Amino acid sequence: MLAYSASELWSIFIMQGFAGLSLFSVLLLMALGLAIIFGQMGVVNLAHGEFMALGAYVVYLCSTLVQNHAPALQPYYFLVAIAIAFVAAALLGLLVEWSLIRYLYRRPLDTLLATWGLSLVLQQAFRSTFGAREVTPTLPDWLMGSFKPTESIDIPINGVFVMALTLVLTGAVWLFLYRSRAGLHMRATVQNRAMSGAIGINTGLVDRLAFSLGCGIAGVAGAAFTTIGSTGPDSGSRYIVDTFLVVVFGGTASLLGTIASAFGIAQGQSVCEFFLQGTMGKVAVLLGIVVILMIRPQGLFASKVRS
Amino acid sequence: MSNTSFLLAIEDLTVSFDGFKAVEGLNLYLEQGELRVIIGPNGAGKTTVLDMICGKTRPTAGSIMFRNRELVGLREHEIVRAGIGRKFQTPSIYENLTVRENLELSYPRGRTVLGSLAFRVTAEVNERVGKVASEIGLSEQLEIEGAFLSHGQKQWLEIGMLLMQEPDLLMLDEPVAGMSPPEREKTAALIRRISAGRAIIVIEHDMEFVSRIADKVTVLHLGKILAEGSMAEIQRHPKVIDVYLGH
Amino acid sequence: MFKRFFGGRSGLTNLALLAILLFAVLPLSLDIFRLNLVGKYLTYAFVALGLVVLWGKGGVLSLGQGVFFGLGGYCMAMFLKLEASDPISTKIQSTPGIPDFMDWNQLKALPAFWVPFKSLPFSLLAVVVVPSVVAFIVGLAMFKRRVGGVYFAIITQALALILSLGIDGNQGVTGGRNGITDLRTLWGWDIRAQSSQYILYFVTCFLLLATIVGLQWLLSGRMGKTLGAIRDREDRVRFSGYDVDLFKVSAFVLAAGIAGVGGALFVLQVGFISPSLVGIVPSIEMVIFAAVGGRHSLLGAVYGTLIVNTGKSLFSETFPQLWLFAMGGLFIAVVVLFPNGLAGIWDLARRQGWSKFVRAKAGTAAADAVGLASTLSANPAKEGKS
Amino acid sequence: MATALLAAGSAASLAAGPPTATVNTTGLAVTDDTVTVGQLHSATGTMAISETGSIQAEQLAIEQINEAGGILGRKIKIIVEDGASDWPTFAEKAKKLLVNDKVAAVFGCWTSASRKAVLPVFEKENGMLYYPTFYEGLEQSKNVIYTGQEATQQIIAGLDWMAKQKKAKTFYLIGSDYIWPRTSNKIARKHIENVLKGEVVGEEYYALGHTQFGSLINKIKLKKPDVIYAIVVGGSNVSFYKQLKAAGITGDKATLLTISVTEDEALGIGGENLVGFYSAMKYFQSLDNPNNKKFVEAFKKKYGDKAVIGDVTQAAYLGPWLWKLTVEKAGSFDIDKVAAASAGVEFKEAPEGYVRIHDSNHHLWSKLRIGQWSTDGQAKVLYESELIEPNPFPKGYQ
Repeated sequence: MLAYSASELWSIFIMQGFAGLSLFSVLLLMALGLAIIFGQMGVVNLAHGEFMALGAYVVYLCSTLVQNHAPALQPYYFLVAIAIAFVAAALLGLLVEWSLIRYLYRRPLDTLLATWGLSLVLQQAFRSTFGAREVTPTLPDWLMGSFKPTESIDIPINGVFVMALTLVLTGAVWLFLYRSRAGLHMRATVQNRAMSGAIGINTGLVDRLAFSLGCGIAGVAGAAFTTIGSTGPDSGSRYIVDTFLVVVFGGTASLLGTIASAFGIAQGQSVCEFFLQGTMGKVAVLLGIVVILMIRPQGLFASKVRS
Repeated sequence: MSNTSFLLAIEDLTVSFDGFKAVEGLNLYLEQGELRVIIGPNGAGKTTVLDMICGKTRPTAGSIMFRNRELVGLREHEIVRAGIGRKFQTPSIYENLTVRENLELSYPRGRTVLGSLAFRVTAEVNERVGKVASEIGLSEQLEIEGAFLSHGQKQWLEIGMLLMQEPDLLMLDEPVAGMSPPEREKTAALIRRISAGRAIIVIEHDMEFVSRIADKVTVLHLGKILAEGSMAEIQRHPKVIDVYLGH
Repeated sequence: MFKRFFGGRSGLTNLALLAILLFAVLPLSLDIFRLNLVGKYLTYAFVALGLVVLWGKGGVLSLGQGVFFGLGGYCMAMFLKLEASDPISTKIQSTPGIPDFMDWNQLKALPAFWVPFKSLPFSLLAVVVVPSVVAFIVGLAMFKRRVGGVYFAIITQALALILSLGIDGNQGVTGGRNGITDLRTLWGWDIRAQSSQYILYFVTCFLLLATIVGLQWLLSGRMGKTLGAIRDREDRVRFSGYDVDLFKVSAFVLAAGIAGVGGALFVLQVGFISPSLVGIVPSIEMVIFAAVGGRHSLLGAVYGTLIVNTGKSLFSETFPQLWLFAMGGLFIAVVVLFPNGLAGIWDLARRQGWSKFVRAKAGTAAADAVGLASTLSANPAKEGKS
Repeated sequence: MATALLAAGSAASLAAGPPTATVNTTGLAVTDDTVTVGQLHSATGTMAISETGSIQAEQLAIEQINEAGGILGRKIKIIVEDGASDWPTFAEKAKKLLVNDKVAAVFGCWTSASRKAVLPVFEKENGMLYYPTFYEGLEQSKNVIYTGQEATQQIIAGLDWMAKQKKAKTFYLIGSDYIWPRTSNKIARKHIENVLKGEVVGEEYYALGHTQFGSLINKIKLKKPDVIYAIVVGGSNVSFYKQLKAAGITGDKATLLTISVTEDEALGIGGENLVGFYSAMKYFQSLDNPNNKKFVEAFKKKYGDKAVIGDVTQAAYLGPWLWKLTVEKAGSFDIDKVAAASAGVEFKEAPEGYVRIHDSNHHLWSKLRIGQWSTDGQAKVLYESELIEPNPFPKGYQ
């Protein structure tokens, strides 16, 4: 190792910590939607990655539209595009829940296979409309480059943006779940569908809204990822195993569990990648998760409940 | 922990779910061949006690001695093979197997992986199935799939499946729930018949039914024993009336 | 005995039908190229058979069967590669006598765990033993901890990813992403010649039918009934004195061993193996073969595998753009409308008689079809509450 | 328009060609007026993005050859197969093309893994594959013509230029985790340490499809190498360069040389994320020679103005032409005759200027160029080497 001044080592440490944090926000953003769909509702949606890809494609569409028709809007289009991504993914989620998911609530393993079929259909739909090539929207310049607190520290702005977005979204989901009537209805339906129906909650509608909300959040995650990666027809399948592991590892019923597990996995992965070799770093993290899940199958934050 | 002549000796049994003590410091002793009924309001911990005896739930503290052998820590199937049978609140039978197959599957031989490969339905097995089927009054229904039995018949089938294993202690969780009066009458007679030579613990709310079968009654309240004694004593016990039986 | 082995008269006729198809109809009607393809599909059918026992009967869904198919395949490939890397034919390498990919990665000697694969008996044993041992360790760890349902499926999926990444990451020792290629002879016998392709095809068919008969015997006995009972009422079985966890582990090990045999036969017929056979996608596809065919019927699983793969091959040749739509659509339709797969439709039709069935089917709109699905799923296919 | 381009090459064969019996003695799919060839790339799956360019270039070349009268008086008919980015499928389709369709030649494969999967099939069924991609070398088959550069051609000249121009001493090697990046970095390390007397300060590989490069970027900042030598492939490319830019590692502050970014990848990455970085290729779309002008014009006319042409696309374009010239030289479609006649075949109208098939190892003599990327996703050629002899088994580099 070359000789380093203390400040240089310190700045590397900060940046490595930042890399861990930005990976944490990526993992959490991915898992947030799934925490609702799979964590709360128990619906195994293997097409979750494709809803993310849809969000990314919406941003790409907006960026091309803005470029061709209204270049002046260039700096502002991004936030609007994220909102549109949320709506588009939520609407698709609504359609999917109505046409497919609601017949499968009692059959989790069959939902898993049906949504795998759905992911194939969506992938091919993207390939037929947007072509096989990876596409990247042109990002507004306030998102590019890095912000330099000191000479040797570079904090990527898009990392900060993703983190801020994750913070906002997690807060919103928490408020929705634990502080709103709709959230209350949803948790009641999930815990005891028959009784919730008996006290007048329209469980069918609650399921549909919850599912489409989860998909909408996935759309936002996909939109945010256009800042750090490319979008192709099957870029959704890259995230799917990590997303499920984050939710399962955190203990499905609790949002806090998902947050904690995203943080743990992100730090674990960035440490492993720093010392181990790339691919083997990922293998080490995955192995760690599987072993811990075997010791504590209910995940980190599952409460001991009289089953 | 002390050696006793009791069949079952439970000493200061406790279990807490994240701080909530479902059962706390319970002591309960059961004689050979005794029929004990446990009553108490919902949430008193009745089912949880049975769960701990048969190993479904691990207690946080205390011991359960069965013929002076500690059960806490054993796996469920080891406890069953030690001679304890458990019937669940909702009738749990194999819906898509016939009554005969339900009973065959409970035959206490060939229950290990290798044993199941070598297992043959011999004449002796069929004879035993026939005997238990007549005991529980389902001789005609032997070839019917479990799903097509009535609620009462399902309860009896489950009891029959336990009888196949010839347990020394039988634990029945609300066996007559949802039964018509004639079915309750038949169940009471069945329980009295099968209690010869084996101990039975029954959880029940129907006081009239309890009075017809119980040797001794234990009243549970908030995870602790409120009172214990014969049916008559219990009905006169002031605290029990106040908490449970009502005026 | 006859009833248990062949599943009674109707079971025998169905089996005979399949045997005629495999041993006579296909070899006569297809050229060696298409027949070899069918042979490849049949190796996937081994995994589907294992899934019928593990998932259809036992209710345990594993999304990691690619791991066991791959392990069996790699064991066979390692033997074939060592036989093909004799010092003469690898003289242009900087270290002759070792597999080519090791030479590219500057390995000077054969790694320790490769040495035993020089012997054929050891390799043939390893094809079954290695996947079974891995399945035993994973299964024991998971089932003892009562990991089940969707959690088990997700963890096995993660295992498939771990193994495929592990192979990619250690390219010097495993051949990495390219896999192990250019396999030529088995004990001196050239497996690439057309005559050997025929022989290998018939060997695969024979082993497949033998496996079906064996599994039929197993499923009709107490083992099969117990697995079925575990799927429907695990607690009741546990409290009838069965060590349920060991039964699940044994079903998992059995499915893994059979998948390993499938993997080895794949390598013999296709001539190479790579991580693309081990990862997440192939593992889920193999589950779909069983689901389409009928997760409760051994023969259904074989037909399902043949139909889906033939469709995949034909479709992708005729309209390359649309075949993914077709595959995705097929998976959804099967899982939602026909949870018992083609075998379920076949049984329903046979029981109701074709005319009534067709009229019932034609008359119902999509919504009614769903009604039919719930009646279908009311009987054996009912998923246990996970 | 295209016919003018090719007047010189094929005047002789406008008249009816020689009888089929003489030109096809091994039962290939050749009739009196047509010859059938196969095309085997990935139209679906993760590799579709990279292979689309090659598919287009090969079809353009064949179309131009047919307009100019075909080969030995026969028009070329193509059977298109989809490898679907899945190696068993490549092997299956290769067998179908050779055994069922008996095609006279196959233009296809892209990744080394797909080539390795089909190689045994081509050697057993004695087919002829024209393989377009720059690759790791260490292979020389009678049944394959390698129209892309092998590792030494692409790496050594590039590193020499970098050492000379930038006085570079320390290098950080990065790559996606499969055979081509690992073998290329192995050759680069040997050249840096033994010949350039430089030092390799780091070597990292990441799984295909990896998207989080935060830790790697910090390691680079820690080591501060003179040159970042990157061989990242596919989707990871986009994430890698985006995150480099976001972390302040840009063309003006750091020197990065890559051999895995062509105009195709630049389209996906976005020119603004590549500005100032260097690529070592044998072809860039911005090459200004008459051959290339006509080629780019014909390509854009057929596939649209926004179409981009990268190194592999041009190498794929060479395939059909080299096969045509070799068949005409051999006077027959028979595989063995074509294989023998390949030695020394020259293609003077190659868009990259000039190529010649090596006398013995079925690779191409070609020049190496260093291009610097600009915001429009095109690269300005800064350096052009002499014709480099292909050497798939380089002594001292293994």
